[in-house]
Amino acid sequence: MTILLEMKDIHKVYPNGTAANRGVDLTVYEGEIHALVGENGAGKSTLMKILFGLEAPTSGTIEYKGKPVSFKGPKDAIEQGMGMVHQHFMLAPSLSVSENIVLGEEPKKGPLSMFRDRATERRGIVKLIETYGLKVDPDARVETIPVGQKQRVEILKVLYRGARLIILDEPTAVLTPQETDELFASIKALVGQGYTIIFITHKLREVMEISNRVTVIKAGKTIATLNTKETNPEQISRLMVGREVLFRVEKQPAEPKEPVLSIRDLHSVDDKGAPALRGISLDIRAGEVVGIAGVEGNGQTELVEAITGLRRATSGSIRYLDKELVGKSVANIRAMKIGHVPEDRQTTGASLTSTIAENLILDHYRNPEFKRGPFLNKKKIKQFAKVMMEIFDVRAQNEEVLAGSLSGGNLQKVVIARELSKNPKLLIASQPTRGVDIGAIEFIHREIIKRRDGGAAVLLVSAELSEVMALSDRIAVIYEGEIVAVLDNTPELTEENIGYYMLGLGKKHREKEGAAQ
Amino acid sequence: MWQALWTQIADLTLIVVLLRLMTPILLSALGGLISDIAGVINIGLEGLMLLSAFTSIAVGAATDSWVIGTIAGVAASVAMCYVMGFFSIKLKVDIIIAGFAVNIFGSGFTVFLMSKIYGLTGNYSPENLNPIPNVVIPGIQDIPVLGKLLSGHNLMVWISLIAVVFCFVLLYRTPYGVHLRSVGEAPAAAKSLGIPVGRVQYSALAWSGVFSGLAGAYMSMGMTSMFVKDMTAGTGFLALAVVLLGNRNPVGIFFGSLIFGLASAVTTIVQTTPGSQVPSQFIQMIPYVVTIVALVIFAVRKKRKLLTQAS
Amino acid sequence: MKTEKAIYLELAGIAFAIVIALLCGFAVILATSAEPFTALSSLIVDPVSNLFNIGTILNKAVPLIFTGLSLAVVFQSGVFSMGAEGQLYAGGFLGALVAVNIHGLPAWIHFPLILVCAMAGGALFAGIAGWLKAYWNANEVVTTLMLNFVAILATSYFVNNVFKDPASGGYARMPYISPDLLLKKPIPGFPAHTGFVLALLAVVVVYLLLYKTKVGYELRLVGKNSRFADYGGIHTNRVIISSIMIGGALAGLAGIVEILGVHGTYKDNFSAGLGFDGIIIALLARNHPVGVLIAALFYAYIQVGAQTMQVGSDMPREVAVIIQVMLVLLVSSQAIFAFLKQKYATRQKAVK
Amino acid sequence: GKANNNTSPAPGGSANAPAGKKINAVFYVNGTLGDKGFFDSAQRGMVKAGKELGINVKSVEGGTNQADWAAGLESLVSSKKYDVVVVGTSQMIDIVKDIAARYPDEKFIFFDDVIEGMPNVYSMLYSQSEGSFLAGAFAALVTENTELKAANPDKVIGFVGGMDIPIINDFKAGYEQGAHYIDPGVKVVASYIGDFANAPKGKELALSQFNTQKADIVYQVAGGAGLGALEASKNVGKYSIGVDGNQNPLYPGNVLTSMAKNIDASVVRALGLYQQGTLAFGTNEVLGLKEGGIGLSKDDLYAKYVPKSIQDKMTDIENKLASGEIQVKSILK
Ligand SMILES: Nc1ncnc2c1ncn2[C@@H]1O[C@H](COP(=O)(O)OP(=O)(O)OP(=O)(O)O)[C@@H](O)[C@H]1O
Ligand SMILES: Nc1ncnc2c1ncn2[C@@H]1O[C@H](COP(=O)(O)OP(=O)(O)OP(=O)(O)O)[C@@H](O)[C@H]1O
Ligand SMILES: [Mg+2]
Ligand SMILES: [Mg+2]
Repeated sequence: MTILLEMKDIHKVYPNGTAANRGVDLTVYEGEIHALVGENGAGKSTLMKILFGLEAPTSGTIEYKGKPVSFKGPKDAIEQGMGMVHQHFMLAPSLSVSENIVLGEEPKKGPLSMFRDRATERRGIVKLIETYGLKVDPDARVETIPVGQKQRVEILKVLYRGARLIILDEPTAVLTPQETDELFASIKALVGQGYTIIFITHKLREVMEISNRVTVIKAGKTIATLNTKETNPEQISRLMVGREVLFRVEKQPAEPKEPVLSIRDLHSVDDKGAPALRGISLDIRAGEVVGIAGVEGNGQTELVEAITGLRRATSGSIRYLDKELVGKSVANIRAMKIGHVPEDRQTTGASLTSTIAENLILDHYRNPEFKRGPFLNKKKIKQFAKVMMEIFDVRAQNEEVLAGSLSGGNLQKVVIARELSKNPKLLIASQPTRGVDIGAIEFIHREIIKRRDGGAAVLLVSAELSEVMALSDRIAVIYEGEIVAVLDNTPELTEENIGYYMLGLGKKHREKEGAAQ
Repeated sequence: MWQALWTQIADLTLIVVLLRLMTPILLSALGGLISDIAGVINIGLEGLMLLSAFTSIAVGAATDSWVIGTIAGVAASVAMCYVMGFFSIKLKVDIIIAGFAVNIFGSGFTVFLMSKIYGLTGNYSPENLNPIPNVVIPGIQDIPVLGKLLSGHNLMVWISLIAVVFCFVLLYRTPYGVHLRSVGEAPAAAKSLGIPVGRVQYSALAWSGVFSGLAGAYMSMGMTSMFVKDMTAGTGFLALAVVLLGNRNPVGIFFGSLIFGLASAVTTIVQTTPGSQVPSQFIQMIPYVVTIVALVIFAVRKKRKLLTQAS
Repeated sequence: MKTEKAIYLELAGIAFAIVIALLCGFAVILATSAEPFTALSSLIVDPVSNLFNIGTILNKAVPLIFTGLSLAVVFQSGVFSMGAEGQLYAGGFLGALVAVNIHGLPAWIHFPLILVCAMAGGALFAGIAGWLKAYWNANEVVTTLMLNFVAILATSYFVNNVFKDPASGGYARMPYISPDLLLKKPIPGFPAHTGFVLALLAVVVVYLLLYKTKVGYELRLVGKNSRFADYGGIHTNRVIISSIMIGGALAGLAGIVEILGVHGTYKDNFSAGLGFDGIIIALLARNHPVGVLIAALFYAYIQVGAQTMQVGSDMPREVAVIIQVMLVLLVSSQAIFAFLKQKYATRQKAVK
Repeated sequence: GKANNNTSPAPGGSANAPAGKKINAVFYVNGTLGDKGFFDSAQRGMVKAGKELGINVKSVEGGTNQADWAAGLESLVSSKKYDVVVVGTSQMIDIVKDIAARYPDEKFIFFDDVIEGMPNVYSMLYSQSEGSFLAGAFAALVTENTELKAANPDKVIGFVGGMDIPIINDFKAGYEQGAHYIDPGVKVVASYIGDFANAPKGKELALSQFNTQKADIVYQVAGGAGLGALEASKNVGKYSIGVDGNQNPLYPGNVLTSMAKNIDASVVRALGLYQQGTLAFGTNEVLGLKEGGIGLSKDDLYAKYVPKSIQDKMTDIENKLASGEIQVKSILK
C-alpha cells in the first residue's frame, strides 16, 4: 500500500481562540476508503478544511504523494487532484445544476474565450452523469431540487474537476437510506477505478459497511487509526466518547391510553400549491410513539407543518385532546403543550445569532412568570436557561453563548430542551438526531422514551428507518400524501416489510375505518 | 393638460424626452445591479456619477475631445470604486457606510477640485466643449415617424440600450457572469471552488464604476454641457430603487427605468402646461408614487406567477 | 454579556482606528494646508475647547441620536428602511402643527401632546411602508426612498401654502411656537438645550424596549431569523409593521426635538439629511442603542470639528468633509478590530 | 425707490471702526458658495473689499443644514476675532436678531432682507420684485418683437424656478407684473425644478417650455439648476434671462440679459463706510433700481444682441420705476 497523504501534528487555533485541532495525525493510503469519526466539534471538518486549503493550519505538515505541500487556497488543492464535498451544501441556489457543477472551470468559446460554451458544458455534464450514474436534471435550478440530488451535484462537482482524492464530510447526514445506498454504490465504483476517499460520518454502521480503515479524533487529537475489519462499533464508540454507548434503545412495551391527536382526512398543498397531503387519518395515543416511515418528500414535512399550524390545511380536521387545531395560529397551538422539534435546526429550530437563553425562552417569554412589570425577568430567564442546560447536558461556557457557535449535537440539545421544557402532551420530533454524534443520539433517544413513559404522545418523523424502528411503538407509512399502512412494531417487523409499503406497493390502514365511524 | 399630453405622445416628443431622462438612471442602475448581484451593493452611485461628471467635462474641455473626457470620467469613477472596495472588502467597512462615504466624498471632492483648478465653486461650464454627439441617421432621419423615433438621440442613449444587452450577456452568457452570481449568492461555495471572491467583488464594484461613470459623463457632456455642484440630485438613489424595482435583472431594470422615465417625462409636460390647478409639489410626486405602484404590481404578479406555475 | 476583556479590546480598536484616521487626515492636511498644526488642532481640540462648541456638539447629536435609534430599531427587525428622513418630516410637521395651532393648554399638557403627535405622525407615515412590505411584499428600500420624496414635497406644499406664517418672508415657516413650549437652555452660557436629556431618555427606553421586553425580544428574533420566529408562533408581519412604526415614531421625535430645540418652528426643508445620517449612525453603532449614543456624539464632534477647522484655519470646507469621511470609514472598519482580536488571541495562546 | 436715511450718520448706532488697526471682517455663508449668483456675489464683494480697502476678510460656509446656522454664526461672533460680520438672506433674520441682541458690541452687515430696531445691525434689501419686473417687461418685449428672428408670434414667456416657495414666487410675481405691464395678453408659463442643483431637469423644463408651449424666452431663478435652462435656450436657438449676477456671457446671443442683484457692490460699499466710521448701524436700506441694488445687466453683449427698440423701451421703463411712476408689488410682506 502506498501512502497518498500524510498529515502530521496538525494544530489549528481559530481567530476567536478556539483550538479545533491540537495535534492530529492522519495517514491515508492510495485507493482506500478512510473513515474519520469523532464527536461533534472534535475537529474533523476543520482538519479537512486545512487539507483542502480553506483554512491555514497554525502548525503541522502535510505530505501529499510523497511531497510536502502547503495550499494557499482550494484552487491549489483542486489542481493537485483533491475534491471536497462539504458538510453543508456549497451551492448557489439560483444557479442551475450544471452552472454549479462547472463553476470556476466553465468550458469557453468565442473570441478570447469570452463566452460560456453551453453546448460543450451540457454534453460534458450529461456524460458525467451517465458515467457515474448520479441522476439529476442539469437544467434545473438548484433551489428547486431535493436534498438527495443536491448531494449528487456536490459529488459531480468534485468528479468534474477530475479529483482523485475525494473528501466527503458527512455526506449521508441528509440522505434517505435509499439515497445512502446509491451513494455507497457510487463510492465503491469510484474506489474500484482507483479513487481514494476520506469519509466523515456519525453513523458507525456506515463506517463498518464501507471503510477500509478508520481514524478516531477526540477533542482535536487523533486517538487511534484502526483497520475496519479488526474493530467493531463498540470499540470505536468507546474511543470516541470515552465510555460505553448503548446502541439499542432500552424501552418497556408501551402502555397507550386515550388518543391525544386524531387526524381525519387531512388535505393540504405544498409551497408551490401542489397537493401534498391527500386525506391523512391517524391517531396517536398518550404513552405511545408513532413513527412515520416514508421516502422523503411524500408529505412528512407538510404533515408536521399542518399539525403545528405552520401550513394551512385545505380540508379535514386535527383534533388535539378536545380542541380542533385546524385554523388555529401557531402561537395558539404552541401554547397547548405541543412540542415540536423541527427538521432543520439551523434555519427553523434555532436562531443562530441569538444566545442560548434567548433560544430557550421562545415559549416562555410571554409567560407572566418570566416577567417583572413590563420587562422580561432577566434573572429568572438566566436561571431557567442554566437549569435547562444542566438537565439536557448542553455543553457551552454559559447561557449567553450564541447558539450558532454550538456544535450540531449541542444545538440539537438546546432545541430538544426547549420543546420538552413545556412538558408537552404531544411531542412532534422531526429528524431529531440528524447529524449529531452517537453520544447525543443516545441521549436524545432516551429523552423521547422518557416522555412517552411519562404519558406523552409522540409523533416521530425520521429518514432513518432504523431510528423509526428503534423508537416507535407503531409505524405509519406515508406514501404520496397518504398513510398507506399502520404497523405494530413487533420484533417480527422487518425493514423489508416497511419498505414494501414505502414504495407504494400495498395498503393496510386502520384509522381510515375509524374515520368512517 | 390632457391635450398637451396627447399632442406630445402623438408627435413623439414624449418618447424623445423619456429616452433622455431614463438614460442616466438606466446606466447607473445597471452599475448598481452588477455590484448588487455580487453581494456588494453600491450605495455610492450618486457620488460616482458626480465624480465622473466633473472629471469628464474637465478633461473633455481641456482635450477638446468627448471621447477622452468620457474615458477619464469612467476611469475616475472606477478608481473610486477600487478605493471603496479596499475599505469594504479589505478593511471590512460596512458596504453601506462605504457607499455613503463615497457620496459625501463625491459631492465634496468635485467642488474642491473645481475650486483648485478653476477657482470656481458652484459650477463649471466651459466655453467650447465638444459634447457627446447626437446620432443622426441620414436615411431614416427624414422619414416622418421613424425619423423622430430613431434619429437624433444622443450617442449615450444608444450606449445605455446596448448596455442592457451587454449586461445580460455578461451576467448570463459568460463564465465571469456566473462567478459574479455565485459570489453574491454563495460566497463560501465560490471560495471552495477556488474563485477569488474578493477579486470578483472588486471587479463588480469596478463595473458599477464604469456604468455610473458613463451616466455621469452623460449628465455633464450630453444632457447638459456643464458641471453643477450636486447636479445628480438623487439620481443614484433612484437608480438603486430601480435595481430592486427591476427585480435585479437587466431586462427588468430596463423596464423599471422606462417606467420611471415615462413618469418623469409626463411630469415635465404637466409641469410646463399652464393653468394646472394641481400644486407643483404634487405634480413632482408623480414619478415616486408611480414607482411605488409599479413595485406593488410587480410584487403581486410575481407572487401569483409563483402560485400558478406550480398547479 | 461581553467580558471585560472584550470591551477593552473593542475600545483599543476604536482608539487604534482613530489614530490611523487622524494620521490619514494629517497627511491630507499636510498636503493642502500652509498651517497644518493649526488646522489639526482646530479640527481636534477646538470642538471641545469651549463650552459653546461642546454645547453645539450636544445639540447636533440630539437629532442624530433619535434618527440613529429609529434605524437601529428597524434594522434589528431585519428591515432595511431608508425612510427616517420622510418620517422625520411627517412627525415634525404634525407635532409643530399641534404646537402652533392649539392655544390655551397648560404647557405641561401641551408639551407632551406635541411629542405624542410628532411620534404619531412619524409612526403613521412609516406605517405605509410597513404595510406595503408586510402585506404587499413591496421592497422597503424602494418604498421608503420614494416616500421620503412624498413627505418632503407634501409638507413643503402645506407649509408654503396652508400653514405659512404671513410674516415669514421668502422662506416659508409656520408661526413661531410659544417660548414656554420650546426646549430650554437651562445652563446660562451653555447652548445645549434639554433635548439632550430627552435623547438620553430615548436611548434608555429603546435599550429597555429592545433587550428587556417581550416586544424587543420578538423584534430581534424576527430580524435574526424570521423562519424561527414564524415557527415560534410570532406574527412576523405584525412585528415588522410595529418595528417600522416604532422607528417612525423615533424619527418623528427627531424632527420635533430639532424644531423645539433649534428652529423654534417648522421650517420648510429643515432636516438636511438627518434621516440619512441616522443610517450611518445606526450602522456605526452596530444597531445598539448605547452605541448609537456614542456614534452620534462622535459624528457630531467631527461635524463641529469640520466647522471649527474651517473657521480656525485655511482649510476649505471640502477638505474638512473628506477628513470626516475618513474618520467614519476607519472607525467602522471591522478588519482593524479582528486584527487586534487575533493578535490578542494568539498572544494568549503563546502565554499558555 | 424708497431708501431712507442712507447717508446721514446713524443716531443710535455708533460706527466705530477701530482706528489704525486692520479691520477683520468675516462673511458667514448660510449655505455653500458656488451658486454663481447670490452668495458668490457677496463673496466677490468680500474679496474686492479685501483688496481695495485693505481689510482682512474671511468666509465661512455653514452648509445647507439650517440647524447649524445659529451655532455656526454664534461661534464666529463669540470668538471675538472679527470686528464685523457680513451675513444675509431672510432665513437668517431671526438668528441674527437673537445673536445681535446678546452680543451688543459686535457689528453686523446684513444683506438681502430687512432687520429693524437692532442698534448694531445694518441691513440692505434688494428689491428683487422690481428687478424681476424689468425682466418680465423685457421678456414680453422680446416675445412680441419682430426683429429678433427666433421670436414667434405666440405671446408666451417662461419662468423656471428652483422651488415653489415664496422667495422664488416673489421673483415670479414681479416677472408677471412686468410682462403684463407691456401686454396683459402675454401668457407666463411657470415650472419648478424641485431643488437648486438639478441642472439637467432645469434644462428639460425649459426645453419643454420652448418646444411645446412656444415660449420665446425663459427667466430662470434656480441657482445652479437654472443654468440648465439657459443652456436650453442656446440649444433651441431661443432666449433666456439670467439671474443674480451677470450671466449674459454664458451663452452670448441667447442669454439676452440678467436680473442682477448687485450684492458685491453693496457689500463693498457698506464695508467702506464702516471703515470710514460712517456706516449707519441700526438702519436699513432698500436698494432698488435707483440705488443700484438691482438692475438688468447691460454689457456689450446686451448692446449687441438686444434690438434698439427694446433697449429704448427698457430705459424708459427703468426711468418710470426710478421715479416711482411704476410701483411693483412684492408678495412678501
Ligand atoms: N470558523 C470557525 N471559527 C471559530 N471556531 C470554529 C470555526 N469552525 C469551527 N470552529 C470550532 O472548532 C471546533 C471544531 O469544529 P469542527 O467543525 O472541526 O468539528 P467537527 O468535528 O467537524 O464537528 P461535527 O461533527 O459537528 O461536524 C468546534 O469547537 C467549533 O466550534
Ligand atoms: N465563525 C465561527 N465561530 C464559532 N464557531 C463556529 C464558526 N463557524 C462555525 N462554527 C462552529 O463550528 C462547528 C462545526 O461547524 P460545522 O459547519 O461543521 O457545523 P455543525 O454545527 O457541526 O453541523 P452539524 O449540525 O451538521 O453537526 C459548529 O459548532 C459551528 O457552529
Ligand atoms: Mg464537521
Ligand atoms: Mg455535524
